Amino acid sequence: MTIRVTFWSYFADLAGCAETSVTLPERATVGLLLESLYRSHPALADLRRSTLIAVGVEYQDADHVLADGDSVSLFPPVQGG
Amino acid sequence: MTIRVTFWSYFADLAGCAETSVTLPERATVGLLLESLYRSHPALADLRRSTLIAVGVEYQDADHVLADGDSVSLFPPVQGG
Amino acid sequence: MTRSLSITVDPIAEPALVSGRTLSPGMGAAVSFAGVVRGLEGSDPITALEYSCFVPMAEHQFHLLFDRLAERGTVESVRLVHRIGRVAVGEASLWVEVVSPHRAEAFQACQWLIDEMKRVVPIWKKPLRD
Amino acid sequence: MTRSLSITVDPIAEPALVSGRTLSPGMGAAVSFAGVVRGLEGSDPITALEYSCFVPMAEHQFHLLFDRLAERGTVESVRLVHRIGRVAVGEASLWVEVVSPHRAEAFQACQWLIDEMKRVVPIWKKPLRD
Repeated sequence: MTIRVTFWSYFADLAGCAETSVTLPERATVGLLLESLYRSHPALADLRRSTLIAVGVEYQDADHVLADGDSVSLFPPVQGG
Repeated sequence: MTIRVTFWSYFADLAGCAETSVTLPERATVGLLLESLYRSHPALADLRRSTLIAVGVEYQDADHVLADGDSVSLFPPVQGG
Repeated sequence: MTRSLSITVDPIAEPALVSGRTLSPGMGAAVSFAGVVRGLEGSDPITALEYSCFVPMAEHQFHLLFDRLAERGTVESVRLVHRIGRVAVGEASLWVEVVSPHRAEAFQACQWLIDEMKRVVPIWKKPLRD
Repeated sequence: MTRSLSITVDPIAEPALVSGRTLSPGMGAAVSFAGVVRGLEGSDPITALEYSCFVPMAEHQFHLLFDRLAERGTVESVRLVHRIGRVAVGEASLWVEVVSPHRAEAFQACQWLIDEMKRVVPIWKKPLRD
């Protein structure tokens, strides 16, 4: 299945792109997606402990099971206000 | 010496007047003034524990020594806002 | 610390007060509070509150509170308007604004000022039911 | 609880927002907060902040926070405007207003909303020095 990934704020600079797509086996978790992304975009791996992850518009953690067509967002701590 | 006394808020209703004057010996304290006022305006005596006292524009307590011409205010707890 | 105090019988013109705010470049937070007359005093319906005030003492006591805010060194500006006389239900009787570099200070100072005002500033209210 | 949310590139028109406030007769307190861009980010002078936002998620997360405020049952109205894009020093990036029957609730809810926003709403800022 194909998962679209969007990088927000300075994560886009670190990733070298604002969006990418990743092909994963069915019922892959967010954790598996991250392993794949950290291999292809190693600069993001250093920030994994402060990385926030959303699927669609909801926060999810590494155990969350993805579905084909999901949009995943990775971003640094938020700074509104 | 003569002390002018002003009653604020519902203390004026209880006292039956908004202002009065009290003649006291020199160097009388606020406490002595109150004793005099509570004799002449007994309805105020019941509220003595919640009564606030100012001399001029400063809060004072019973030990404060008065001077001729002082203006003393008696009033209930304040309720601004 | 700049300070502005008004004890007035006029309605409180909040939008104009907000328009009149000035901030130096180090300021990041403006907290304001509007206290509005409620239609119930306890469980009884009212139409207005009548505020009375010992004005010279109220001004003095407000300034003593402003002095204490100034001593903190974290408040750039405080503005306070207290309306007196008859204030109808739904109208503001009090408006306070505190400007500080950071929001925690501004929130804390604004609340502190209102709490202290309700302890020491000689203003009283009487419910009206006409 | 009524709620109003705007995520916008337009300047925040505080006086107009204040003019637009509506209160039911039981309400006694309106607390508002304006967050203004400071001229220093850390110790470096800046000219503006550039705010970026994942808008659909930000709107969703704001509404989850509003849901939690509504559950308290003590807030009548919340209005929030977050400006995005370039916001110059001295201009407001955030305006929040909470209306409640009593002031303690309004102050607490307004601060809670800002604290939670800074934890979960996907908005980021970048200092500009041009």
